[in-house]
Amino acid sequence: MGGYGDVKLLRDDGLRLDGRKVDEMREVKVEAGILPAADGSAWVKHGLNVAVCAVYGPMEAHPRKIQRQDRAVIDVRYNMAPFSTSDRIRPGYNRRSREISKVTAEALESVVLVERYPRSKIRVEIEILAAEAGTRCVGITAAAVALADAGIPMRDLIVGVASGKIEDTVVLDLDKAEDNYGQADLPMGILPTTGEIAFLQMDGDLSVEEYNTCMEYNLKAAREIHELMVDALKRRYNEKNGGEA
Amino acid sequence: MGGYGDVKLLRDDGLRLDGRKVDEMREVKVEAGILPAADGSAWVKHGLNVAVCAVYGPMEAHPRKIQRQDRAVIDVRYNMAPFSTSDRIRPGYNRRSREISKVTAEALESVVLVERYPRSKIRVEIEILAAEAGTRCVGITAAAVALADAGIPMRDLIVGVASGKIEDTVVLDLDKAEDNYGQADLPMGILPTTGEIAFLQMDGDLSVEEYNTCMEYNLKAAREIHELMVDALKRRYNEKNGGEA
Amino acid sequence: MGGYGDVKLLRDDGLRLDGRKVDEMREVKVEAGILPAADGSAWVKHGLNVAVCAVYGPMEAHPRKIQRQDRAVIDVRYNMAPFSTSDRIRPGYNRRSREISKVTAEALESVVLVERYPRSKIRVEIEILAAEAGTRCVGITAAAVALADAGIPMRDLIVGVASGKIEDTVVLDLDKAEDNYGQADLPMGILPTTGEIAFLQMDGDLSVEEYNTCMEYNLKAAREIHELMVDALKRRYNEKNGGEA
Amino acid sequence: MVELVPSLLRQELAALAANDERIDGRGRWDSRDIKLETNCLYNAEGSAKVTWGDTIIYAGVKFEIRTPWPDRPAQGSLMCGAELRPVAGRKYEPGPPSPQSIELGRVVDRGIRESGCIDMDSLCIIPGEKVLGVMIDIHVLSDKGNIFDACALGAIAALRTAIVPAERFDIGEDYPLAVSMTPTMCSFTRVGGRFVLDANDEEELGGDERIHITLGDEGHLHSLQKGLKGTFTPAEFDEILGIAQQRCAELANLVNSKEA
Amino acid sequence: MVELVPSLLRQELAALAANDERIDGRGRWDSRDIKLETNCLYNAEGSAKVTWGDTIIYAGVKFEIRTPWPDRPAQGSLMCGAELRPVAGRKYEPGPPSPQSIELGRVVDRGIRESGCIDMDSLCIIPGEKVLGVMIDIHVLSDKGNIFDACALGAIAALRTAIVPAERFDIGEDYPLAVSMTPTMCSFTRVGGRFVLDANDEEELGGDERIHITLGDEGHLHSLQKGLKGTFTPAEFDEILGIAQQRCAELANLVNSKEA
Amino acid sequence: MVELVPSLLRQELAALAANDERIDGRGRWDSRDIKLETNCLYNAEGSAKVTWGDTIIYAGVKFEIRTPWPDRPAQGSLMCGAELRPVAGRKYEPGPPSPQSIELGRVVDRGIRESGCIDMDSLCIIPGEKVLGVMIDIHVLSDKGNIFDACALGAIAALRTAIVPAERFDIGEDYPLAVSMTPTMCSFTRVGGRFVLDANDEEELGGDERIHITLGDEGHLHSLQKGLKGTFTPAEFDEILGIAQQRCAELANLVNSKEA
Repeated sequence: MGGYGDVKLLRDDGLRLDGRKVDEMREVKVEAGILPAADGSAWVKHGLNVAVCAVYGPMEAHPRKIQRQDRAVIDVRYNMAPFSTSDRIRPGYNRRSREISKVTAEALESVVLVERYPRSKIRVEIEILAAEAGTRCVGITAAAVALADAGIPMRDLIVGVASGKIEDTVVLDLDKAEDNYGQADLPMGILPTTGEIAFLQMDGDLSVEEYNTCMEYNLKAAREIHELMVDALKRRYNEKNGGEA
Repeated sequence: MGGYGDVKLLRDDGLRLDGRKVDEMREVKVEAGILPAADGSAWVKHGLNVAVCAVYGPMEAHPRKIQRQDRAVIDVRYNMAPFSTSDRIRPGYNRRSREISKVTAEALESVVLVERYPRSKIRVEIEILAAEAGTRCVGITAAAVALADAGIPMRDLIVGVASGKIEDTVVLDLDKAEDNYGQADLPMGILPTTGEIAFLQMDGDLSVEEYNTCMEYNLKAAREIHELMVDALKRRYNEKNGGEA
Repeated sequence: MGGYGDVKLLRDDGLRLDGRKVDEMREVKVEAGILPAADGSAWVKHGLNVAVCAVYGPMEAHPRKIQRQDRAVIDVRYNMAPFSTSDRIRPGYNRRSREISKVTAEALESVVLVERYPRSKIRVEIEILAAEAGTRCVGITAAAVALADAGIPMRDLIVGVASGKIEDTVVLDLDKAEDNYGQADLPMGILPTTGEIAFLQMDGDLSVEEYNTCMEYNLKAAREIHELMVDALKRRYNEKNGGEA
Repeated sequence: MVELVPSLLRQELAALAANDERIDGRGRWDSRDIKLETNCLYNAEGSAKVTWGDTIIYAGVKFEIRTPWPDRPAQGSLMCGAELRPVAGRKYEPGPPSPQSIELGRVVDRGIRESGCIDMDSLCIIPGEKVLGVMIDIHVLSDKGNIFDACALGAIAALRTAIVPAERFDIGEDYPLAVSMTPTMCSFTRVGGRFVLDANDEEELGGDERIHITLGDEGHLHSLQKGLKGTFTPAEFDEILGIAQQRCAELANLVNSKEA
Repeated sequence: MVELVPSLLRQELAALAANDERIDGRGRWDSRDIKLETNCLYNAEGSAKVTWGDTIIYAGVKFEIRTPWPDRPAQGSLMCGAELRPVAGRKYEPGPPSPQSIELGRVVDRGIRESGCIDMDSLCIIPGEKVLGVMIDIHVLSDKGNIFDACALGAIAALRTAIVPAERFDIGEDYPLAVSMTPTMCSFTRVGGRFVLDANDEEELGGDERIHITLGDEGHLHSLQKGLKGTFTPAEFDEILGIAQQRCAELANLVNSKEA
Repeated sequence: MVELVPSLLRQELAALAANDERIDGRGRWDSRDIKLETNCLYNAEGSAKVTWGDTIIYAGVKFEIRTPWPDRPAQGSLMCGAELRPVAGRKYEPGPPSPQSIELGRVVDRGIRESGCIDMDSLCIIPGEKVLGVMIDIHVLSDKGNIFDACALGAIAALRTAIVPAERFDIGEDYPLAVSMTPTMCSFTRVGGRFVLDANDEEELGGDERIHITLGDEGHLHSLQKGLKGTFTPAEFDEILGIAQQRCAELANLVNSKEA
């Protein structure tokens, strides 16, 4: 977190710079099945963030040494397009994207019924086309929809959400300025049906009480986004089957 | 193409700076079989360019995943020695050399009877020791002679040639200054017996008519160089068999 | 060698800057078996140098193409920790560490009874935690002790030692200043029982006579360090077996 | 490598070609439908999404301030790169840039660069000190054939709609990048023995060599490239060059219709 | 991959957990013995060796003089990296940094950075020209479980005992680096179905997900990370967060006892 | 790995050695024929081609203007590297520099550097601002044994005939590089149990350890290196050092005969 402190992020009326309430998230749009070459795919716009996800598989895992006898491996690549950020970023993976890919894969393995596909591999390709804070969460949401679109069985859809702290106030879903100048960020991957947590990172400074408020906001937001994800999958299903929602 | 335009490349008598006519190529020398460690090899001096090519194989293709059931793969590496250019270049491949290696390999696959060697690999190592414009063409010529020297059957010898445009005039075989300050370059790999084209690149600016003139020059030059290639292979054959040309 | 010449390295009393005689080595301490995760390990402090070595194996050699039908391969990595030098060095191997790893592996293969373990691999990991001239020798000493601690049979323990030249005088075991401003360095890996040499490098300027004096010093030092190595292994053996030295 | 499918596919494509038919019913010189959207990406200074049949690519333009090369103190620079990442299709694997992606980026780059559509002198801010670098990055999201033409179209469309973020760089007010020409690419693939325009993924799998032609505003050639195993005759080239003349003009019109 | 051993081990660990026991006899919230040595490495400006059960790691601090980032002309920088080299255990292989080592370094780095224990402004020497870069390198020599906590402990201990080599840099007399807080990490692993503190290598091999919690001086959270396959409930988190509060305070005391 | 051939070859070489014979009929201390050409490469400022039996290598010298290292403001630099690319022989594979090629380059580099034949002070143009960097690149085109000696010979010959392109750098008129000594290398390989001079490729395949000795003008040692598995005795070293003294003087004479 930047945590500079001298940038004003809350207005006198208690609302945030973009007019949101403290527990209000940015607008989210979800589409399933938008990439013809993929076995499953999704597009998520969350605020100004745009993430696209393609899923390929299950397919034979090779090289053989990555195979697991009793389950599928989930091979996630989280990547930011060079033009997705204010300053262009060089193509290719960096330490940040490799870490996010690792923990995202582990979160998805927690919900995909991997034991149904021994010795196989499921490729999950998350591409961030536009970044405005919170891309790892948007990527998780897109991945969950793309996996569902590919027909991969899961215990639940994971939803990526984040809360944080600005000007000593807990707020839901930090935007770019709030992320740059805020005090803490708590991204999570939540199973909305059970409230379990499959993805967790956090940095900054939070007291235990503040953590609890973040958690509460995240859970609420996860349920809202979950509905949009289910709607998108229904639309996609009907489209494929030529029917109506 | 640099295309600066304010550098004079044609003399008042219509000849080029080095005294060549517009449809005259630089001097070319060819030798076959000059590297004892290789299965086939060649040395080509074209103007001040020097290219050496070693061919190894056919040999078992490994790793297995590069094998083709019905034919040999041709594995080409085009490389410029660090001392081959005016400013030293760092050892190792760059994007330019990788692209040239790819399209050269594809050109050679078009003439080698690859279906005779299923599951095998033919290595073609093109090393540019001195560069003075047109090295990719010189490399193709060297590769064709080295393949023949290695006894690899081919439909035809490919010849690397180029024409281009300087001061709005089409000329054969650009030298370094013409390449730096000219307006277009059209390198080709030509099968001199049939006039087919196995290698084609072009950059700069050419009208359709100019393209046709380039094509005509290239075909003429290909036939001239082809004779030198055949001569070199005959000398090599006689040398191996202790006879006379 | 730096060989600047204008730095005084010998005192008027004929002793070296740190008070050592010309044929006196720095203090050496050796411990065996200090890394619980390894099959064998050693710690060597030589002057201010600190090297740690872990040995793993013999284990199956993979990938298969590194296997040897008639013997084990010894896979050595010599690495300097980023904080081991005055100026931090970037993590990862460089040309120097790759060369040292290669010749160290070859030296160890000369004494390990590699033919006893066909198709297997023995990993030797040498980590330099603090560097004060002569680290490759300290690494060899540590590797020999760690191999013995792992129970790998050897013809002899190799000892890493070095002599060199400062102010036209041959001296044993150069320290950092002597290495920086001296005239020659002759590191060796010696089999103390037979006097054979399994590791040899040298740079700088030495006459044949000076070389012979270095050799004599090195042999003497090798025998001294050998005793410390044997003592460490005895202590380790007794410790494992609950006895006393 | 499973080469059975391509082999059967080759036979089918040859049979279709004998009747002058294509596997998806198109005529020999017909293109698939093309949809071009511009200004579609937050954070990119120029952007385009191309939906070319089932092939989807994005192109984004970014600028940077840099010091000029010593031998060209008053010129900026242009760079165009393409990423063929695993998202694009089942056959793509992670790893360093493949020869395929390098060729794709370089062929698209040459077509734009060599057309002269960007005047490098116009990118100079302070001679010898500050120039603009223009970077076009192309991202292939769904490869269902003929990504070369889709990428070239996206690149020039993103470029033609790019705004130089001068305010952010403290060099005055934002302004549209000056682009004086609309080079476009037209690619032909040998399928069933003869060249066709705009091969789809099945035609590429069961086809042979490709020829990529980039033409500028006056029908001049700016870039040529032959890819894959195979040869062609001068007569064949003459024929496809004629088709390319028409088709590139249409594509340029499509790009030009999108300008601000 | 031989997965038989982990499978049997999982069964054994589950059986032990049913009786609230652990494989090495510890209680659920017991840590192994920890030995912390500082100033143990010639050439490092700050150093620590941590012996945590049979896990051994070294951390070393180096400084460099660098030019500041243009957007932060009066701030120095902090970098923390971890190397999981083949020396650390049989399962580690040579090669570029693995995702495991990247995660380890980044989680430790965030805990220290986000606690604010280093005031970046205090690392400025001449604004816009010269600032200090602080680099903490962590070297795992023997991995027998819970390297995260050992590395975090070593990193903060090395930092808290570091001396800025100002004389060598010609910027005055050497002085101790100002470190205002002692963030420490506490990790929990699900073993036999329930979380335990400080898993050893066998518990990691036969266990599931991990949660890494870094707390600062006032028990505030500075870094969280979930690793590996598995989920947890908010109630589970509340419980381990309570344990972490106690444990981190003890670890901070251990570090603070070492200062010069 | 096919190890049958080397095994039979070893037996044959041992049988020959028992009669003090070599596989190509040479005596134990005989070298193959050597042909040295210089100034043979356009664009290189110094160059040499060495044909050593059937081994062929090229060496080229390039210069660059650079800023000196802060701690050596009045000194230029020398760099010597060798590439063992796949062109050199069937056994060489593409990829990052192998340990073999790194060792080759570094051993040749040390021999030249440590002889002091280049006075680094003489490479200074403007102290603290501009110095010359001398780069020798060696390219092995055909490896039929003993590439070390061939590369060392080519490197010093290219260096001794190099012309500093001062005009191109705008620092005056071109002038020959000052090289005050002619260090040369002599390598010995254990074949059939005893060391021989200048092993060919078969002797290397069926032989054991190598010793590389670089001697300068007065027979002083400047670089030593033992490579490959095996040990040697001090007495063996004394013998080959004597041979090297004679042989290196002959090689230095060959180089010196080529100067402008």
